[in-house]
Amino acid sequence: MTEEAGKPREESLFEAPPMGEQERMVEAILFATAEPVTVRELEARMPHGCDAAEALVHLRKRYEGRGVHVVKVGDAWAMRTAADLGFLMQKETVETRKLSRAAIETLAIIAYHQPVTRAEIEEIRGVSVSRGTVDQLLEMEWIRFGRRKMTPGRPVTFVVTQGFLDHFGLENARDLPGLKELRAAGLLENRPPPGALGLGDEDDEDEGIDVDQSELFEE
Amino acid sequence: MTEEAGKPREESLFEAPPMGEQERMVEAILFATAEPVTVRELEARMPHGCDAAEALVHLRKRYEGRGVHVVKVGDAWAMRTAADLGFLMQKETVETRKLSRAAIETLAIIAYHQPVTRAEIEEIRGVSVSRGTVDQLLEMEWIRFGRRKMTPGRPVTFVVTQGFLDHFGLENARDLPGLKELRAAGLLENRPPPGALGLGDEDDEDEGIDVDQSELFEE
Amino acid sequence: MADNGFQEDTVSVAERMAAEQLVVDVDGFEGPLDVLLTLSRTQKVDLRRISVLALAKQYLSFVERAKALRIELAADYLVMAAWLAFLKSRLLLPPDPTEEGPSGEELAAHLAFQLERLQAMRDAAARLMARDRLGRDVFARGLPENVTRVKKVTYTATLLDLMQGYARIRTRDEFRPFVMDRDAIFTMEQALERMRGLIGYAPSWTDLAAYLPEGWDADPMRRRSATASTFAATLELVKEGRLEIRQTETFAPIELRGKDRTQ
Repeated sequence: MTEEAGKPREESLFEAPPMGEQERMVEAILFATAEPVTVRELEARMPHGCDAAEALVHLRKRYEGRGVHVVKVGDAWAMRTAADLGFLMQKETVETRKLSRAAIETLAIIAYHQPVTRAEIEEIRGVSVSRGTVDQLLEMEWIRFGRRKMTPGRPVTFVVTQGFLDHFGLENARDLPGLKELRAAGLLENRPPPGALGLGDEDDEDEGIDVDQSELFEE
Repeated sequence: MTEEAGKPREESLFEAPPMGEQERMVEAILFATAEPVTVRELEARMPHGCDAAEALVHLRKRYEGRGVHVVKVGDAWAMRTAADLGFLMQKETVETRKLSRAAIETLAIIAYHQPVTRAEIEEIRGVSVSRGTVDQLLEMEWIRFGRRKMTPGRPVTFVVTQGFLDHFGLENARDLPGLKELRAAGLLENRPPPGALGLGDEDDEDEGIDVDQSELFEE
Repeated sequence: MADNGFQEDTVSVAERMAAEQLVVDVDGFEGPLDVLLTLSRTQKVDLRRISVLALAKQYLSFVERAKALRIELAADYLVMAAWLAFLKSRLLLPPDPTEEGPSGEELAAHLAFQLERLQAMRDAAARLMARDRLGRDVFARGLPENVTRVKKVTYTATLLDLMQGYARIRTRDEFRPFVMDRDAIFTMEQALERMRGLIGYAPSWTDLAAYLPEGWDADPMRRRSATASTFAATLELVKEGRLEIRQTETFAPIELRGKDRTQ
């Protein structure tokens, strides 16, 4: 249809191919060539008498709005995929990595002590918690912000999410094994049995804290 | 967060982009890639819900008669310059390695008789097939190993690859020139010599080959 | 004499030259089937109508000539010669009904089929190689764009990792000086200070719970701490004679009121 528009009108002494053909030629050359091609180079490769510049005008119009464009690069021409389709040139690969030790510990503290402030996490871990670690856990949607603590500064707290429970196959955070079970599993070594353990049988979540509390009152 | 970046600009509620857009996308992907791309790969890279096969039908039509064509290569698709414009591309012509007569014949036998065993190739050529010949064809990725034949010894078979189809501009192995005529003339049969050491399973073998051959003609 | 000898020599040299031409050809042949196919072309007929008998004769004479020239023919050439000699005899002699095995015609037909099939494959190969070929007649994209691989990292951890992580921290607690969770602890000193300021406004019996500091009654842990310290502070103030304390029965609320100072 648009080919008609590309028909040459001028009578050339040399019998150049019809403009539609010239357009095809430019199209094929631009497609197959690794580097942008100048009009001069195009004409050197095309049959005698061809008007590559005009063919380019037609070709450029033909590719308007298409997935591929005819673009000018310096004084040469090339074909390029449309910029808005750049996302198609990506292939997503998913890589699974183990969570860092700092992240696991932070997560564990949040899970066992929630709601817990950053200061409390730092106190328990004995080191400062990097922003990146908390951000990572937030981004993974394993933790979220809980209600603010009613203490000076009203610090924000962290709690674990449903996503966290789903990932670890827990119905709720109380299903996390308590200290007793951790010890029974041999995961807690070198810990003298605090008499306090008898104190808090209410629930696992409180248990860790009960230990601290009882130790407090022992003083 | 990073997911957003990979999403197309339309925040589709799982609604595929219009067909015109899909056509552009397929155009961009095929254009950008030298290797043929399967419909599945296309759809994996396009937004959810796209119908690459339909977009390809439109795209193929659009490029009819152009300097670049949309061609089918096995079960994949690629863009290639029109064959009649090859003369413009002397610069791009890659020096294809000169194949020996033995290699060319072996390749043809594999293409027309596939899946075919080495013994069958030797039977047809009347000489033993050198390792080097097969290795060269394997290395060029024009042939690959097919499934084993269900005959004694379960010999390995050879079949041609997508690279072979791509190189020779064939949509699939059924398009091999003269295949139907050769088959009609019975020249693709693996007739055992009369009075050959009756192995009893000759019939089976024949049957197997017939099935394979007919597979070539199945749509 | 000398002339004669010379002449004889010339002839044999010419013959040898002609024969050596064949030697080159033998090298160029790809086995007996290839030779047979080449020989069959001299008959200039359709391969299906080829005279296998004539072909057998041609082949046998080819082998004879090779022998005369003392060309070491590969074993398969000789096997083919023997087989063709057998075939020739079968084709020439009237069929013997008592003899088993395939007839001469069947064997000849198969040989013709083999030749035709090989020729067909050679033609097919030639047609294949004459097709428009990628990189010669047809071209792929000259500047392929690389598909960038977007690496999406998902992190994972198991419940055991979590438990071990927690256990690690709890175990480590043993090796660092114990630090109180101060914001959950309301010390007796704090309570005392607070109560001293408040008792002046407690003329009537009031529940001890009402004296808990603000914000310490919601969280059970904090309430417990505050209650304990406030109660201890109360006892201290009673001891000082500044407060009165009472409890109507076991587990009933503890009430307190300020005591008029008698100075």
